[in-house]
Amino acid sequence: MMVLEAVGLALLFLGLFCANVGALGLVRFPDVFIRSHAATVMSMGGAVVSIFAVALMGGAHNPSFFVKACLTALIVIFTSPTGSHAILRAAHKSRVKMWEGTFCDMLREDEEKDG
Amino acid sequence: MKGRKPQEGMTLIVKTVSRILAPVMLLLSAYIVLHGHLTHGGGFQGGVLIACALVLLLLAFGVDYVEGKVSFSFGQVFRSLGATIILITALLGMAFGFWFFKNVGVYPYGFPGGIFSAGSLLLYNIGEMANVSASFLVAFYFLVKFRRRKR
Amino acid sequence: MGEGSGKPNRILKFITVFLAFFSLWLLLTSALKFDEILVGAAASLLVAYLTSEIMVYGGVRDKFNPARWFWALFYLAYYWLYAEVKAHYDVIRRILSPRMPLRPGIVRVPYTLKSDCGIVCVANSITNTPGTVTVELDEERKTYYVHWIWVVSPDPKVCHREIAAPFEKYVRRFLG
Amino acid sequence: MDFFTPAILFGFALSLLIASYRLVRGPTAPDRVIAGDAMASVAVALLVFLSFHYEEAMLLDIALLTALLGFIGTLTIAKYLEGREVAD
Repeated sequence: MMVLEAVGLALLFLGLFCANVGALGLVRFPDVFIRSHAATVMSMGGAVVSIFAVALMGGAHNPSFFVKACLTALIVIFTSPTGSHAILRAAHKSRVKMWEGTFCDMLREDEEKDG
Repeated sequence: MKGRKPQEGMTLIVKTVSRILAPVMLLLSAYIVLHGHLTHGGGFQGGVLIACALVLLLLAFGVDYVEGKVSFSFGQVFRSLGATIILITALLGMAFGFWFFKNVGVYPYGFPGGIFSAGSLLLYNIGEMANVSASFLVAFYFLVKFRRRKR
Repeated sequence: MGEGSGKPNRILKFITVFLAFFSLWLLLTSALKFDEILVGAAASLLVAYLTSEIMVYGGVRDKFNPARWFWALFYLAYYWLYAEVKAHYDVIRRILSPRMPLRPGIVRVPYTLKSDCGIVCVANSITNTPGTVTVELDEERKTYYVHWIWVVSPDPKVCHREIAAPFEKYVRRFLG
Repeated sequence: MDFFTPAILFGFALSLLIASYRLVRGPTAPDRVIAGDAMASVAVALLVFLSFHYEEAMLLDIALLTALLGFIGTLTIAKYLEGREVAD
């Protein structure tokens, strides 16, 4: 059981690294759309990997803990991208200003073509 | 999709995910209500979670879809039913010769820590779940209709 | 949706949803006592009766096909061990480098899937890999609009090859 | 295991602290919602870790419900920002 705990601990520190780097990107990036990539790093690499790591650490002694924690991770995997998609669609519809260096915006082009 | 009248509800992604998540939330609320005497939680929390599942469907599909499934008058009837169950549970204590709201064993007690170990508290939780969920839903319907008429 | 309109299909759907909910209840309580099983069966029967029409669209027969489950497991392994790791490495490198190489933009990505669940699975996979986020979904043009952190080329064919093709190749096998 | 617990808690707290800069400062409303969503998922991970550390199974249920209810809040704010009524 020591092996599972060691693997879980290593994964947990990897998840913490991802969460901190994602938070740093949330501060550094210039507009909403680019910041959402950093938020994805935070919720996927940070939260899901940490939950899975803790599930491995606790599941060595207690299988029901493993199952419930994996269920929590599954719900985060389902809901996090959907919320991100909904909020970015709303931001694009309400014309939040994009960064000056944006390369292209096909969605706005198509909307203007349709009138 | 564009250039015509705006679609009812949100995009296909939100619709499909909420279609899968809302039944799971109903099952979780059943878990919370039925374990109300063993863990934190109970009738109120489970009822709020049922109302949240219906609000999720309301956000994703629009109010007409949800009103087709659970109508306004059905909500009122369900709410009254919950209140009636609470009243009957309260009177059961007097019927067994104790005071108002006394917890009595209307079914044989199981072993401690099981679901059937609480007496009439379980019935009370279920009645409160019905009352709270239907009340929240009716309140949301009221808010939505008031906003629509004003516009 | 045309195949999912018969009485046997409705009963089959109900049984599938009931089994899924009952196993979820057993996972939640994680205790094989008699009263838990009894109450859980009653609760999941009620919830499955109320919601089996909402939860599953279309036919239910092909959901028990073992080949599909095999491809789903294969897709999960590919997704978590290769795609996520690569995308995370890329975005973390961009965050930590002092000059922040960025060339963002919203591009068109066409798709060829048919079922709702397949479309949503690919869209959520695209959003879940850092570097690409699905902003809008157009069902009539069959196009995702994806915000990409490093636009290689605005040409839809290149975008489809770079973003959606590796997921679509496997998702088509188990969700259609 | 107990040797590493302060370091792990410090890591969680540091990431929440850095992300809360964007929550407080963010120029537009979607910035704040994105930051709050990411912080909510990290808080779920923190709840799961606390449940493991204190050996308290009830915190897991709370983590499950936090993950679900944050999603509903995000959808509500998204609908508000699109400038539409909640009902349609």
